[in-house]
Amino acid sequence: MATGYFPGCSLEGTAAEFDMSIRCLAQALDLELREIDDWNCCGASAAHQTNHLLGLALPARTIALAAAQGLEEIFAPCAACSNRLIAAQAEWLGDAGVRAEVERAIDMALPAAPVPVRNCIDFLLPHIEKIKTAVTRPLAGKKVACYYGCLLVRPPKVLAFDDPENPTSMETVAAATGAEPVAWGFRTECCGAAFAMSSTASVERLCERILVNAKAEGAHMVIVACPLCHANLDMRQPKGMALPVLYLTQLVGLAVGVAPKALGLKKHITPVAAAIA
Amino acid sequence: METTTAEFEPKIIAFLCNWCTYAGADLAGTSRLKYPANIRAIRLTCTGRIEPMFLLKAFQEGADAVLVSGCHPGDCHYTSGNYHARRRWTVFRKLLEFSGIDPRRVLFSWVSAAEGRKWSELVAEITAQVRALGPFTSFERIVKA
Amino acid sequence: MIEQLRQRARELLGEGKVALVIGHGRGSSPQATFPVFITKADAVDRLVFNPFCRNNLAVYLTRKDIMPKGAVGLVARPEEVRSVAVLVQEQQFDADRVVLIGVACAEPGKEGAACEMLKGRTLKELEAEVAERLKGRDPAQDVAARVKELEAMTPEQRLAFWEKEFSRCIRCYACRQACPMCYCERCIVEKNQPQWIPSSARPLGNYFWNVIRAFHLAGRCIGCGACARACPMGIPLDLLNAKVAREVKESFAYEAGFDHEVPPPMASFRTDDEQEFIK
Amino acid sequence: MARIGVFICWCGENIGRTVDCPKVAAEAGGFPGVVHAVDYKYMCSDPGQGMIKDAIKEKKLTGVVVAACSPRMHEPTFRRACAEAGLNPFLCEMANIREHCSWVHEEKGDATAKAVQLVRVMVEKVKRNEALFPIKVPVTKRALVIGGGIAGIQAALDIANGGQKVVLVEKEPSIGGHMAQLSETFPTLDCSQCILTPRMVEVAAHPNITLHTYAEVESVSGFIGNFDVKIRLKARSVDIKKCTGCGLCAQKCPQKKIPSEFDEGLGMRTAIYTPFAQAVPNKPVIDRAHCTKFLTGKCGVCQKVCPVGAVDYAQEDTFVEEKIGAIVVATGYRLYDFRNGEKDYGIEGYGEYGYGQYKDVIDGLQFERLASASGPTGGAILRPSDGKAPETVVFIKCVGSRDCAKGLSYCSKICCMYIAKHAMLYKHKVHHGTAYVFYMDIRAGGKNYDEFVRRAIEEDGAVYIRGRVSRIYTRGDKLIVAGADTLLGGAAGGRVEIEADMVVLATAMRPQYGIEALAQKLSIGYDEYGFLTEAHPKLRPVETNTAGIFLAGACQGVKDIPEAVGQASGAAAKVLGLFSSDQLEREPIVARVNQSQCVGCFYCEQVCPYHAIEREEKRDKAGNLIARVAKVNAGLCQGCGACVATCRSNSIDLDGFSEEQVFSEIGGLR
Repeated sequence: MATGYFPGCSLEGTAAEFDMSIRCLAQALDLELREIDDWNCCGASAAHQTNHLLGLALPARTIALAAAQGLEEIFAPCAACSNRLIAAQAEWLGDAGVRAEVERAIDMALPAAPVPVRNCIDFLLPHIEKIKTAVTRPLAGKKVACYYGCLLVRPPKVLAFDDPENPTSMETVAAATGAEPVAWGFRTECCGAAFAMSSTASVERLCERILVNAKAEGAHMVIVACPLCHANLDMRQPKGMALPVLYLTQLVGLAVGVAPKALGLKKHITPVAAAIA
Repeated sequence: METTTAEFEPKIIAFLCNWCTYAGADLAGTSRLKYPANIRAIRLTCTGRIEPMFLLKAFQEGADAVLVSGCHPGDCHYTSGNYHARRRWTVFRKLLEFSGIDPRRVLFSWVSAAEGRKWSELVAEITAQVRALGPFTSFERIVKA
Repeated sequence: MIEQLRQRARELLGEGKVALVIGHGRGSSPQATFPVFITKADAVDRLVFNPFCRNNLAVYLTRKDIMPKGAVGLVARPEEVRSVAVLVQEQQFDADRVVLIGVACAEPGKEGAACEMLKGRTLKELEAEVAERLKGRDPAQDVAARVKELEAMTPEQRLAFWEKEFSRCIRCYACRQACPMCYCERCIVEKNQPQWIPSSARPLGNYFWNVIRAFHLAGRCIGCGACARACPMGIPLDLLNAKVAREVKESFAYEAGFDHEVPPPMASFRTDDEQEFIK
Repeated sequence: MARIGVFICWCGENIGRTVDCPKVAAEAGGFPGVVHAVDYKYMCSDPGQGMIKDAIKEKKLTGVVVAACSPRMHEPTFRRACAEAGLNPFLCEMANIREHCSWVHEEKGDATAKAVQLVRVMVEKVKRNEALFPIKVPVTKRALVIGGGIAGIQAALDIANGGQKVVLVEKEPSIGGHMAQLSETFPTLDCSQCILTPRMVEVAAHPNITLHTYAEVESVSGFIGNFDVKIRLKARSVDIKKCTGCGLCAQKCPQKKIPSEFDEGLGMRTAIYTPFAQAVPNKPVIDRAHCTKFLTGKCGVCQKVCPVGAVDYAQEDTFVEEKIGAIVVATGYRLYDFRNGEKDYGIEGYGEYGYGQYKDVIDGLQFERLASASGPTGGAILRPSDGKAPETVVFIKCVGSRDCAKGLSYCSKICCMYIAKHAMLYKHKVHHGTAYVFYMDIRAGGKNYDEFVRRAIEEDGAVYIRGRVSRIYTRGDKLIVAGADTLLGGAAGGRVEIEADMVVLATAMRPQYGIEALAQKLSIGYDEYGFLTEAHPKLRPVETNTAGIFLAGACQGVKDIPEAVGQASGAAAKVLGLFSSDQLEREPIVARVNQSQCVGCFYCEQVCPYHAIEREEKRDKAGNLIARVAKVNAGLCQGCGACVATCRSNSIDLDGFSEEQVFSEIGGLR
């Protein structure tokens, strides 16, 4: 099965370490990823809030390209990207009129059958046994707080991924590394990503609540699967918090023996080294 | 040309289940809701009791339209009669349509014992509709031949 | 192929598994075959099979004098398999009373078309095999096309069409005799008190008879076309049957004669059956 | 030769104003077969009925048509009048010229013409009517009550005290149901077990009651007055006749760590156990799924210690068959399973409340066990995780109820009251504690109910917050309850967070597991939630649409104790009414098979909702099977006629609405 890799813009910028860790991990686990040739922006936030057709056409083009390139599924690690790709696809699958309009806009034919789109957790879940056997550096004793934020599980009817109020899939993957997921209360609370620029104070307040609870429940680090979550939680830590925030792929990468540098762990603002020692 | 059918008063024969639509029509009466006098109701136990042949017989006797009406799905006094009826009419009305009977003359409704108003409005609506269609002369031709 | 068929029949009769084999026998020409009833193993050479064997032999199974003699072997094309499935579904006999000798022809009616034995032995196996070949397919192209043609007309035009077609009906009931599903002891057309259907060959009675006959085949007709072929007046009864079968298929996702273990569509329901036509 | 009498009623002005009654009578007089046609102001009055009776006698009428109001109104009246004059009541029909004519049409000419036709329709019908005779069915005077909770107990006692025999079947090892688990009851705060256990004892001792505990209904066939019921007696592994209930076996059982069902998992029980101290019968059962003897073959302690040798590991399920005349279904309720969600039932569940991952988030029945003197804490309110008395308890109402998005749309009705009670009991026991209650509305419609809630708020100081809880999470050993207070405006936006020690969820009331299967065994209806369907929501609330089967308690819909008991007594009254005569009369509107024409396709059997179609084998003189044909069991048949319309060969007909009658009616409209 050929999996199309859709890094999206975040992974080429602020979340470059997410991209690095994915590529290293794929290599370590011997998973084939083929980057979709000529992919474009998924349109998250900016497009789908302003122009509905554009919000559908941008993901549509990437999906149509993937299908044309013989890719059977798409791995979109950014939670916003996977969310948009799935949501847009759901719209034209149920409505021939929408499909025709979108096809006209991108001047390409959309695949008849839906192309499965996987987020970061969803991508790793089928390989859980592989991960377990590949672990060379078990993370025993590391308490991790798995944080989903909003985009990975909502809207539940469209994404149909995990339980929206009480998801457990990230914990399943994290536990495969030997780390110990903690039970905590803010796993699906909003980090305020959309207001990162416009209302920094709100974001700080929201992030603080999340980090404080994670720490109170004994977590040594927070695990995320979304560049926006990462940026906010990593960057906006209250004084003295110093709770490292790692991508799920970095956590798994560490456990299977990838060097911290290759995983981009040095790129984080909140230092990671002490927590993973 | 409109005047040609204005004089025409259609005959509509209705087959009603005892528990819902017949009672709904009773309620229209006790509520004094007015509707045209073109409809003639025949009371049966259940829509499940109503046979295709009854409809053909009604056309034979000069009906310009027939109506079958009973309990809403899930409300059948006998639990499932209306579900069986629904299947029967799904096929039979298509067969009638295919054999030349205008589907606008073969009507079905769910009217509950509480829907006196729906009954009165339904009768007014279908009476107007059938009046506009005009007499069912083509079938009369077959009956009289 | 014919030797395999005869061998099966010989075995069944020889081993006493059946008292009778019903099959196709040679007529005056290969095109004219007729049903044969074989009770002795040494008579199986009377059996033939070719693309012109079109009689639906299942019609004999419900005749009073057939079953009591013992189990019956039946040379069964897909049409017979499906007919038997419906008859078993409708409790007319138990599945083990009929031993099916499955046969099929690639293109029925076409000179020289290949014929073969079907693999299945039990009714269930043969149903699956026949379903594999036929389920989901439309009826014969010409029938489907003519149904579409009629559907495109106005109701008045259709009524005129059928009025004309039915006017030829002489009420001989050959259609009924040829149909395996018309097994009633007393047909509704013979019911009086009340008289359901006027019995004389006049337009109203003809209309009622043909419409009710088609309705009674809803969810049961397997589309063998025996009725239309039997009609001496050439009335296209298969169009009515095909129309009803299509409605049943579209509305209830059901096609007759592929599974004798499911309830018939006209004696069952789903709570979410379609009802857009009901106000 | 038909001699029909037609009687046109004016109904005072009601018909007479719009329908020209004398004209209708005059026209009707000319219909073939009509020998007598009159009109009168009030046909239903004594003189009106007298006119009918006189005409029947004087004119030797063979049929009567009364054109008046709806047959749904006065058909019984006029049929009775006919019977009194010696005419079979089923030879009387009504033409509805009031509800279907005079009241809905304005133009007198139209209405009169229609009335004439409606009369002709019924004249044509009645000419084909046949004398019918009520079907007499013998009645077995023994009732079956399914479920031994308070509703079943009440129904059983009422029937037994009325002098009739009762078989009471309970699936658990003891009767008592949920009421036995409760601490105190609202709005009086009397002790639940104190008022219940005497009734339980009464059941066990009653000479008219046969009690089968640890038993389930296996199958039901037959019909009103004549049910055949097969009951499965599950293997107790204890000979109930030998057992003295000394309790030594349970004391010595080494397997002591099984979560107790009675204590809702808050306490432990042994593998051989009686569910609770006051159990009836007070005899143990062995829970084979947890018993070491059954799991590994080793142990056998209970058998060794039993002084009377009552423990029998080889016991198997047995069956008893009972002839039953009437059935009361009282299978009660269970609570919505917030720990596992109920995806199978299309309910999404409440991940935000943690799906049971927090030990100190409990449901209402668990709180009852904490508050009960017979409970695992001896009545002290102690939280499950560490056994400390909670300083702050948050109660959340409507968990699962009134939630169209991811729960059930209905209101569970009892929660407002029991949560007020819980808050009160908590405050009585933990004086310095704080009780918060999140609510959507307070529904306290009952005698002394609202006063009770007020007491919880005003005297006991429960803090009521109008709003929903969006998340429960932990901070240290505290539960943080985050929610909204919709009555709190301002900058906070109504957000509240409460640091709690324990949370009680008022989870929705649901019908018991397996209710659908039971309903199918009994051929009774149930709604989308599984609650059993009553025959009429207002006027026949304890009956079902299957004659002879009645409903009591929460199996029919959410109920509190007084309502359940009231309905149980109602069901018992219906049973006693049924048992008041030796034979039962039923309207003879039933289907009949013409077996000589039946071809045995059994479509009728498949469409019959009452399993009233039976198969009959026809054999020749030598005993060979000729045919299988259908037969109607008149006791089961409810006369819907679905079989008639389904029969292609037209071999079934329906008395009272026969083919001939309907055809003649249609013909009357020519």
